[in-house]
Amino acid sequence: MKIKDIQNQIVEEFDIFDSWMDKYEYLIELGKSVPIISPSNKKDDNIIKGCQSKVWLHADSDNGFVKFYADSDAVITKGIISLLIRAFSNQKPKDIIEAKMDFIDKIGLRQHLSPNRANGLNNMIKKIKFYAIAFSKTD
Amino acid sequence: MKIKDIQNQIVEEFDIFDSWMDKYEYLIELGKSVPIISPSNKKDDNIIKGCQSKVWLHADSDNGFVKFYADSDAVITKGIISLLIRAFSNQKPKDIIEAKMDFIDKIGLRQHLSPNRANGLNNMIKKIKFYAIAFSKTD
Amino acid sequence: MNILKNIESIRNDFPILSTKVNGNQLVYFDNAATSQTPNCVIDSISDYYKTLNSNIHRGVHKLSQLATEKYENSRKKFKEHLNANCTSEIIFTSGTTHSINLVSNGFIEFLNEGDEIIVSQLEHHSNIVPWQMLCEKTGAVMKVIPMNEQGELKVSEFLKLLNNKTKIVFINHVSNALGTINPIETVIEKSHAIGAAVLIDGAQAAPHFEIDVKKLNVDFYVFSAHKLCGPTGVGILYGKKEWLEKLPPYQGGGEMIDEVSFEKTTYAELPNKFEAGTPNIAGVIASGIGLDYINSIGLKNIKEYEDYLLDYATSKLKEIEGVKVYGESKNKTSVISFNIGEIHPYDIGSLIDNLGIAVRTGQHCAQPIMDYFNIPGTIRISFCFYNTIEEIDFLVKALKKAIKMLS
Amino acid sequence: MNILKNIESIRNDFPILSTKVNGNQLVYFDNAATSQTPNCVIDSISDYYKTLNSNIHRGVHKLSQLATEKYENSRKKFKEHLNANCTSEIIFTSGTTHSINLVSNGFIEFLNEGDEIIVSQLEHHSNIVPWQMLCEKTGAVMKVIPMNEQGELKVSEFLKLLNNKTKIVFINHVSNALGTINPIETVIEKSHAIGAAVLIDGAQAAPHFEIDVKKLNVDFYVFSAHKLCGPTGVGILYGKKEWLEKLPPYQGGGEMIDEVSFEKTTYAELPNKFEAGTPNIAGVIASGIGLDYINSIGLKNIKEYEDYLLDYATSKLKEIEGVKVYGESKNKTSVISFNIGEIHPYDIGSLIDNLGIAVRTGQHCAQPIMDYFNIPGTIRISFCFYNTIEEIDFLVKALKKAIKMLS
Ligand SMILES: Cc1ncc(COP(=O)(O)O)c(C=O)c1O
Ligand SMILES: Cc1ncc(COP(=O)(O)O)c(C=O)c1O
Repeated sequence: MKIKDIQNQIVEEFDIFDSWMDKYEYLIELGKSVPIISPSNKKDDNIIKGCQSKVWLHADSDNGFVKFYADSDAVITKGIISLLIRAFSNQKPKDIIEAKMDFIDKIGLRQHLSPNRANGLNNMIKKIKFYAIAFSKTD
Repeated sequence: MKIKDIQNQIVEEFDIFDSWMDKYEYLIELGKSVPIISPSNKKDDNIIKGCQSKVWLHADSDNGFVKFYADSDAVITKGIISLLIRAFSNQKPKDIIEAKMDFIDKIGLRQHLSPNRANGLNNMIKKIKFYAIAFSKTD
Repeated sequence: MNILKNIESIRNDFPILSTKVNGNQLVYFDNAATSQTPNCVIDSISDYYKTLNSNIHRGVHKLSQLATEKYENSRKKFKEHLNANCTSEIIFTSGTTHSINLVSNGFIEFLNEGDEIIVSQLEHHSNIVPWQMLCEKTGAVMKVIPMNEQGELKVSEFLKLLNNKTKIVFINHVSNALGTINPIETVIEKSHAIGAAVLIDGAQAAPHFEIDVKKLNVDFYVFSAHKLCGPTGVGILYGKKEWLEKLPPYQGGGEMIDEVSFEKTTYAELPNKFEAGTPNIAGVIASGIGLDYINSIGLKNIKEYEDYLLDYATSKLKEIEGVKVYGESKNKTSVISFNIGEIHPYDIGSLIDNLGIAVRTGQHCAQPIMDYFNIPGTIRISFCFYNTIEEIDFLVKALKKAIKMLS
Repeated sequence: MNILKNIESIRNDFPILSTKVNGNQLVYFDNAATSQTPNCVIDSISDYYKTLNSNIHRGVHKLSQLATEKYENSRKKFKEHLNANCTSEIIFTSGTTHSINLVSNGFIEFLNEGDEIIVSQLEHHSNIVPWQMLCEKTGAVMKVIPMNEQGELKVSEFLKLLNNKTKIVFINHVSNALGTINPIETVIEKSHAIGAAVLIDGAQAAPHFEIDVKKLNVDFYVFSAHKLCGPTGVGILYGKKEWLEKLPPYQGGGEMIDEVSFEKTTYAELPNKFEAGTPNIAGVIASGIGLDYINSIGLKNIKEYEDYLLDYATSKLKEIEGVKVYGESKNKTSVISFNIGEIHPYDIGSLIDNLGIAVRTGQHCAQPIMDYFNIPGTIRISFCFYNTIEEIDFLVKALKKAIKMLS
């Protein structure tokens, strides 16, 4: 599926819930299915700055597609990173670089996310784009 | 006359005027009769700090009575110092030291005096008291 | 004033307390970060700009005179509140952080390589980093008073650190992360005995109990108005006159000078020497009004009421399974730091925020404490005299809901 | 917006302008000291304390998030207004004086004994004293660009002072004492040509015309919000990113750090590196509202209208016998400094103050200028866009009355 379509799908899924509690419960649930980063890649270099909780993010390239792996010590953060990975993993670098990133707003979650978190969120997105740029050069 | 009586006299004189303009005019007039400091005493050591205009104040002792001499480059300041001199010159150190200083407030002039000026006023009064203290020790 | 009896009317003085979040009444438990602002303080700021806004000290005109009087009157209020010797001992800064930097920067002149300065493990970053910068510039060495499991300073270790190379000791009166009240009387006495100066960071103490700098015999005492029902952007530095006279000026500019020429500049007398440039005039005046407000309630009453909230909340929290409270000194005030099992504090904070409860999560600018306990951070609740037992009960309910969602 | 046509409604935005003094309407001609504050700015401060007061950057809770957003939004406004490259180039301080000290203190690391720095004779003390302190600490030497009788910098002398030992040049954009607009474009270009940095003190320029830091290619540009319809206690420091990255932090504390331990502390990224501690949150937000207000009127319109007032007032004053105006550059703005015969400026100021006219008398924190003219000070009137021709006429009448009383 294209990034845009996945994002729309996510937005639709969240639209079903009308209380923040249900949204958070779903988010927490989603966090459990993050493709977990391997222990050897769970190193300081892969920590994303600006989050109150620790977030590690790693990527590798598989036949021209970028694959992301992550983990966090906070479950809500894990939920958010799982959404990002769902949208951007298994995509081509070029598509990732060009993708719009506003689906988080549309889910109605950003308003529940603190500026620390929003900062962290921006940094997650930045890191995802950096990986894509790096792979676009090697490929 | 006693310091207190002179002060009351001054307050009464100013009571006659009910506009600030008349008070200032009278003050400016009074400034013209300040016992002028001698050129040799018009030196930096005798400048009073905290005034926007320059004020020089000197004192000597005459048979146990303190005499003050002053000058200023601003005429309103000169008026104010003339009031102080009228109240405190030719008095005994002890009386000066013990004197109350609130007649300036009673004249209704302090409200027309800026804090810079008020600061300067406080410093003038301080200097007058310092002179009195100095002479009380030598006498 | 009996707070419990007047709690309704006290709360009405704080307009922000009627805010709703997701349909719930705001519960503000982040008072250690900043306290809320009563109407009288807000009004004093408006009044200032509507009736007397003017640059101070410099003018011959009436607005300037009135503004200067009010500004200096605020200084008098703090002088009296702290029982300082004279108004020259009260310097207005832009915050606790600025106050500490002013002092630490001045100490550059007093320290030589190898001299020692002493800090505690319980400090806020604002009382660590300026001194680290000082050490870098002077070659002085920083020694750290360790703490125990209860979050209390080890006084015996402190005594071992003190020696004739010690030049200044700087600790907080109350730890913002744990709420511990430190034994500053002992610290001051023992430091003075070997000739060291003492700076007390009172940011978390001044809002909660009375401070008497004369009785304490402290050299420097600093705090922020915004934690004392005042506005943002104002700090107070109390310094003993002898010290402030010795200390070199921090910033150069208008008002802090006596005479300026390109050849030679002489500095103004205290307190102006340390107040370069146009100060936060409206803020300083409003800080005095905030202080008046606090004194109208009375710090004795405040302490008593907040202790009551603290005891109640501590026992209620401990009834929740998995809660671990950090900082269990008998001598503490208004702050509870805790975690719940293995749950990340950030997860709890995010969820209860949606229920309208404002708490702080994270390291609370006190990373060394977190390192000591080897935790990423805590959930911190901190009280002000407008908080209530009902709010604590609601917090407990909210925490239970969050725990359920997270497990 | 056409100011002349809308002057009534503009004046209504400033509640203080309806003040009466001794029965007369206040005439506020002390705008160079501080500008008055429009209702929208006053309201934004009240609103802040009533709806979102909270410590910024650190919280997970909503109030903190909202306050942080507004605070950072203010940074964006100044970034756009100045045409800076990015928001990291905008640092909030507590005033122009603080901004200058932040930079001068940082330059300790870049200066060696014998290096030179260049100032102008036209500076405010705030742009002299911090650099004198710097020279004392580093052994650098301060050179002074002299001025001519018109109160203009002698550019040819400046060029002679420049050499490869010159490290930084700091002059104001507009002199607060005389109103001269300095040729900063030339100063910047020539300084850069030999590799020197340039700091422009824009305290008196930012309220009166547009500033484009990119076009100017200036390294540091500083000013105060309180002269720009904003509140007291807020300063703006624009710095080129390369410079701000090189410059060491000024104050240590919360928010300006990345990691803190007693062994090693690392600093945060821009702009936080320079904003230690809790900032003047309400003030910074209100400063942005003040800027919006000014932009809603438009700096082009402001400049035009103020030039009109300046020309009118200058010619009216010169009709009074004995008036001598100091600073007669063709390139000036909004300020008239003058004396009348041998009358002390303080005497004039005191008398017209009683008629409700607020002017400044004295040295205007620019003693070197007074020394140049060999006078104790001047009477200074300075305009804002809410001043009127009628006010100038009233001033002229009042001056005549004062002269009569004094002679
Ligand atoms: C040219 C100039 N520089 C610096 C300053 C100092 O500004 P502040 O007092 O706001 O720090 C002023 C204002 O008085 C000024 O006019
Ligand atoms: C103990 C302590 N010290 C210093 C500070 C810093 O105060 P401010 O941010 O007002 O400068 C704080 C507040 O966060 C504090 O709690």
